[in-house]
Amino acid sequence: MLSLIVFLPIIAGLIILAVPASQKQIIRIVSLLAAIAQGVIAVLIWRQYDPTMAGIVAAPGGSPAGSFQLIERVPWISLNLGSFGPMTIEYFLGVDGLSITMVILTALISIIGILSSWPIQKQVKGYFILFNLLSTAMMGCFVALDFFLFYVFWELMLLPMYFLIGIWGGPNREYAAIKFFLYTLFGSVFMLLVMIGLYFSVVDPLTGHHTFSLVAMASQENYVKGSILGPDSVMWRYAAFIVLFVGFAIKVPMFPFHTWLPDAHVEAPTPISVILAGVLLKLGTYGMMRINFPLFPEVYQAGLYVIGVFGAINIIYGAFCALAQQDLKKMVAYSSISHMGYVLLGLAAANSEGMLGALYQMFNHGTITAMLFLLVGVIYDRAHSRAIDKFGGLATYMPVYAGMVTVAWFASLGLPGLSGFISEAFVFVGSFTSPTTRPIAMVSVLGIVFGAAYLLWSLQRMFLGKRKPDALYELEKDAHGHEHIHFHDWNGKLDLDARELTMLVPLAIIVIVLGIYPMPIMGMLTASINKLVTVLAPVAMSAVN
Amino acid sequence: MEMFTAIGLNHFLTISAILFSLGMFAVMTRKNAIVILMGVELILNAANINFLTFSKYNGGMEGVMFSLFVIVLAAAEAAVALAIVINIFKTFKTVDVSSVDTMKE
Amino acid sequence: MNQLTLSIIFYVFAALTVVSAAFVVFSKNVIYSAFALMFTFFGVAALYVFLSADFIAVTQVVVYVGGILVLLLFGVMFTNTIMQTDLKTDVLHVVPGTILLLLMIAGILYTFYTTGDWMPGEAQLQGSVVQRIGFETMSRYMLPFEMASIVLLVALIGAAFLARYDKVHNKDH
Amino acid sequence: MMHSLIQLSIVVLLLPLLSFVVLIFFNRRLPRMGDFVGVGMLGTAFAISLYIFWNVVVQHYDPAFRVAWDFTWLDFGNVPGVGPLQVKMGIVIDNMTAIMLAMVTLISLLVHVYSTGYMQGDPKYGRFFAYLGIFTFSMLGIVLSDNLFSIYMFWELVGLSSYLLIGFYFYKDSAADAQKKAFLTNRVGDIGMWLGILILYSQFHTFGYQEIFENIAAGKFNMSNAWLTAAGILLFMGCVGKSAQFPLHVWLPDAMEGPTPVSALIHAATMVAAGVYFVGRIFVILTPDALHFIAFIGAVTAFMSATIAITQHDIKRVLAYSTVSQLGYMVMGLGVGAYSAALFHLLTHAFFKACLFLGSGAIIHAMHHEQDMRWMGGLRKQMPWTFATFSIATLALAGLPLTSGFMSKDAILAGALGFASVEGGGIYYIIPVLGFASAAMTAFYMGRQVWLVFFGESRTHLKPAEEHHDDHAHDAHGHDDHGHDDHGSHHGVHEVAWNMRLPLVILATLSTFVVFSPDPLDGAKGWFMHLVPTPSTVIKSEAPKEAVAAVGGKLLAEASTDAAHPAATEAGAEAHGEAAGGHGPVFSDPRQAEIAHATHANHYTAIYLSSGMLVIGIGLALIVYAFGVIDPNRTAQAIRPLYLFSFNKWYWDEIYDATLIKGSMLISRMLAWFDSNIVDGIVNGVATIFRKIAFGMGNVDKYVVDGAVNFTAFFVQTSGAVMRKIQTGKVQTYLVMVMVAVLTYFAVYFVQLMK
Repeated sequence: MLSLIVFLPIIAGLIILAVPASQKQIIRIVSLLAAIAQGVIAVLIWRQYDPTMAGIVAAPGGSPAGSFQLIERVPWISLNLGSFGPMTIEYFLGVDGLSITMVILTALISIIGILSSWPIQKQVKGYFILFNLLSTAMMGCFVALDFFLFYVFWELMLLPMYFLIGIWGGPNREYAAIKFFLYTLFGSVFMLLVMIGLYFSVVDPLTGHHTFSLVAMASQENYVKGSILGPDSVMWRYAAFIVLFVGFAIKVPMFPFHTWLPDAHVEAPTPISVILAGVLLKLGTYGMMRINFPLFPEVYQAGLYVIGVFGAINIIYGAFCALAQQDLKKMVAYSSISHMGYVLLGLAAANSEGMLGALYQMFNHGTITAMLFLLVGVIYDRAHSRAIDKFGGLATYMPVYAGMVTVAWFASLGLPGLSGFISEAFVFVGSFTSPTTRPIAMVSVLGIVFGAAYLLWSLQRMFLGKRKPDALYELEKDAHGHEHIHFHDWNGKLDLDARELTMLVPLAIIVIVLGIYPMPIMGMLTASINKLVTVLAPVAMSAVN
Repeated sequence: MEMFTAIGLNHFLTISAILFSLGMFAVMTRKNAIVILMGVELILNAANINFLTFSKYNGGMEGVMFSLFVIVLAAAEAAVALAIVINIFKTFKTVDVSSVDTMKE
Repeated sequence: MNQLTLSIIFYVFAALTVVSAAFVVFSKNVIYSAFALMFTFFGVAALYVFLSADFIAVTQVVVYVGGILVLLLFGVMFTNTIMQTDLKTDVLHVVPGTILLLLMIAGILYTFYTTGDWMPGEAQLQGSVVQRIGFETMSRYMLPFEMASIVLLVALIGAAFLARYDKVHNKDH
Repeated sequence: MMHSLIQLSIVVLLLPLLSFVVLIFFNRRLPRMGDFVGVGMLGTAFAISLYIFWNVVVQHYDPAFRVAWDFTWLDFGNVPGVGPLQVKMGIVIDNMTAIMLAMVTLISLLVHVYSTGYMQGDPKYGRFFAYLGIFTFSMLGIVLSDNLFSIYMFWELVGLSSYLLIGFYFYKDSAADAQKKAFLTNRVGDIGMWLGILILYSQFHTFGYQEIFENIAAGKFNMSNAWLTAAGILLFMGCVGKSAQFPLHVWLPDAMEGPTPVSALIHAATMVAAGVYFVGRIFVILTPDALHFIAFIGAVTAFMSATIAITQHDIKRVLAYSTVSQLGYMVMGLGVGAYSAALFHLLTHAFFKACLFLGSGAIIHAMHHEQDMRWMGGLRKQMPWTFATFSIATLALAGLPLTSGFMSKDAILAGALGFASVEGGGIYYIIPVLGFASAAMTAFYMGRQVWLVFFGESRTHLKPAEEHHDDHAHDAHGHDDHGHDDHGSHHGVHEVAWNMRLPLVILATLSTFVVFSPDPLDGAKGWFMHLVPTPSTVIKSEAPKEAVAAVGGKLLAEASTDAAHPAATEAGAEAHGEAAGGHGPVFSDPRQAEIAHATHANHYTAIYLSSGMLVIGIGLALIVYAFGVIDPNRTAQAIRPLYLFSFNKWYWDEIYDATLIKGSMLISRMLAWFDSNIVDGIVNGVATIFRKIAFGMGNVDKYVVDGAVNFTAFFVQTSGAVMRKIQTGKVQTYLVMVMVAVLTYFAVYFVQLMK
């Protein structure tokens, strides 16, 4: 089932390969069908998921079967390395509470992404093939339980993303694409080293051989004493943690490594922005929760304060930078940085409330930011500009659009009743409850105010008040004296059209429903989060050592 | 003087080295695909000289046999390569390899 | 023939080979290159004789001069319209190329001369080896021989196909 | 099994939400744009609330009445270190809830009815009722919540509806500014409140009031007492934002940009009172230090905004500052421990202030959106109903005996006096002094307002033509799309229609004393003070201080007697003329007991003093405006600095603009510059350096890209750039590379041979 959901888009890509490039509509429909099928499978997985099984580490006895769900495990690559013994890389998939929501999110965002790719006219065939490849890679990352497999998917993601930004992007797209590529490649090169180090340090208790299995790696008792990353090799373990953390932090993106994000977003076409912010950023924090922290819990415990400080910097720094932006999309990009800061802060709390808030925030940020970028795309399609100061008074002339924007903007600033609030609230609850991060949490709440400030200010400048004298749209009076809006070269519907509503309304409904009653998503997470917190707890470490 | 008059192994090797390098030079620098092919032939010839030289000074038959196969394969290679060159010419209207760089994209 | 005569003949052929090869490489005119290549092949064939491989030398002349060179000339004819007098070809990066060339020669020769315990073995090849070639071909090198023939066949078919496919392809458009 | 009252309250809660949902989506498809939906739903909600009120207040008539119900909202499972953890949501109904429920739904209903007249003809008429619906929903949520988490949620939702309603005329820049300001200022308060909630949660892992109170009472608060004080003050921050207390009061006057019915409902009667209600809910966990802080903030707010109200010209702005001032009273009342008095004032104030705002709305409506009092006058003949109701409400606000305002304000002032005496005088007397001064000023500016608006001759013709533009800075204007042409003419002034008159009459009726207490001089005899007694604090008090014991030694002795023998309390209370004293609360905490006692003692002092202040205030207003003994303009010139200080609202807007707003923008621009020039600049700069190096190597050109932040990154970046150049697609180039590599190998090999 997991293989199906991972490789469906690739199958669609192969089908598209056989379709002549001139049949654009068929290409789009094939992609959409694959994405919808993926969505259906995601829903089936969701229904079938047993929220009482915790995951994270193997069940007692060392087998993942009692802990993870929908496991698929076959040997993939077997090499005999002579004195090193047999090297096996497994095709090992499975879900637990950490990944189940991400799987659902990825399926959802893929559908939205394909819908929003509809208007793309340039090299449609190539675009959708790459898009499907990207979709597979993302999904694969979230369900892979073998480090090597994870790494393969992780790297596989870069390639289509590079081309999607570099070919279908804006005027400065090559710069942005290269920047994105090098940044993330830089992060993953070191991951490879750590991965190999881990391989030689960990033994699967079931087979007695070295393994790439993340499940085995997550249990500290599987580490060989005296190996490079074994329990007594303190320095190397710190180094490996930091290197892995930086690799994932680039993806998040965390403060000093964030500059690729605004560039990539500004240049990327709307659907790619949606995917990038909706799913890709989550991979960073997902990687931390799945790999970085459970593998090196004692380093994690030592670094809580630092992680929290970086989270707070992200929150406040991102908010301030967003406040100063003139480009709406750049503002939204910085708001992503700010919101991912909440995730980091929640992870630094090291308790269930904070972790749960962080994981829930990952899901909510995915849906909310997808809305934000779609809405930015709407105005960009019409006016070919995203300058915040070049509009004014749009709410009068595009009421449905303005209403949607209001919902999305308020969701983003964390209004209760919308899903973003609950996750942010529990991030704060967790980080305040933990004595380590309490001072950080007290500073970070300022982010709530500044978040509201930049969002409301942009809302006011673009939608409220009257048309600015140098606005990018014209007003025409009809026979009845009513004013109508008019864009220079836009022949479509002025307010949101049916396709845009099809994308936005389900997201808005998700945001509202999960804001009122979050248990459908949250209920799946709790067991895993509690398990994760136990695994990461200092007590568990000292028991092993 | 002895060195120049007594024709020995090194003399042949030197010629082969020069031939090889010249062939390599042609392959590396010339733009015309056919001249490049000629360069390849030179390289093969250089190799053949080496084979035969060592064969002679070792007394074995291996080098002779190999050079024979090399000649056979060179013939095959030339045939196929020329067919490709002609195809390239038909597609690009030139045999200038520097303008045939679609691999770049 | 005494040693000296042999040496002189050797040097003549060696010079012929090297000079004509250089001409092949450095000439700007493709036709000239092709003809110079013929001399190179001859020179190499002569050197083969020096190496007691007269059969190979004959094969060299027959295959290279009679086959490959003619093919190359055909290639030149095909790819350059007769009317187009400018058969010159440009040379890329002459200076780095030449430096590389010299370095290469120097490197190889240095290796030969320093590494070489190229002492001649006790049993040197003497006289004609045609008979031995026939013997070896039918015994020890049976399999490679067959494979070479298959490769030749495949190459021929492939070459024909490439040329033919091209025509079909062109008709499509 | 849910209590039937709970079920009904859920219905009450959800009806306005339903109204919102129906109206926001379908208002254009419904006849009359669906106003009947809003009015009908609110009518039903009010009827049910009235039933709840009847059931709780009249039938039970028990100070300890309490019904609660909750459900598991979030289940965290078995949390390590905590055990099974659930977040519950629930509803609690006690006397205060029942009263607030009735009050909110009543005023909301009246405002709905009123709006059918006031908002008629507005293109977004239907949406207005939708917004009123969501506001009412969130307000009821605040009232019914049984835990801090849900109250925080509804708190922000109220902020949202306030945002939407203030910006109802969002095409006006002033309205768009005001709505943003209101939301952001409230958010500042909210983060304080949120931190307060976090402090409590971090100790007890629960949000429920009841659990928190029990835990604190059981002494399970493990952090120092300073943290508890901080928690109290931080929770109070929420009230500072929402109830527009100093220093976050600046948004409320600007919020008058919203339609007037909104001002009446949200910015006078209900939402701004939510802050006071919330502090009342958490009253028992406030430490004495926190209470002192609250009392001072309240007193300063009351005084400051009263001084500002004196000089304002805009009729709604005067009322807005008076609202701030009255909210200051309530907060002060809570701070000094006069809990029931403060909440009583909340209730009475809601009615008369709503009446005043609706009345001013009627005036504005009749005057064709003229809001400046200088150009009104003489309206009592044209608008007798409005005049009568407005006057009653004014008197209630000023605190004339026989009105409801008198009873509640007097109770607060008595509490302040008692508090000051118990706390040992000195600076604590500032609080009652400020309170009484504000009382006098309230009487003065309300007298001024009534006189300017209703008496004398009409001054409409005096309005200069340019005035409209000059006054942009501080004048709030009505609809832009109609009414401008009518400026300068008053022939259209006439009484408003019945649907706007009826709410005025009802509210004016509710501003009289009979509704609340049989004795016009003592609210404590009424049902409210009986049903909402001051709760006992759950804070463990430290040993009584020596100074306090010395000053109030006698009182302390009495108080401890009170605690030991309830009968003695009754006797003591009766001696002070409190008939209902037998039901008076019994405090185990000595400080609270002292204050309660001192309050009783100061009851009549407060009455005399406040009546005196009233006389001074109204007398001064009459002298200045009615008899013309003192010319206000000349006086203003004489004390110009003071006048300007008051007229410009103590310059708070300017101060905030210069410091916080400009500061934030500056920081944000600096950080954005830092981001694009320093952080990104380092990245790009490094790239540039390596690009240059690469140029030097002769193989790298303009396609070199940046992207690396440290040495390894530089390496990757440079080689990436070189590779990019090398990937020419030409086989020959690749071959050259191979040869170079081979030669390099040779070189290495030779070097090794040499050795």
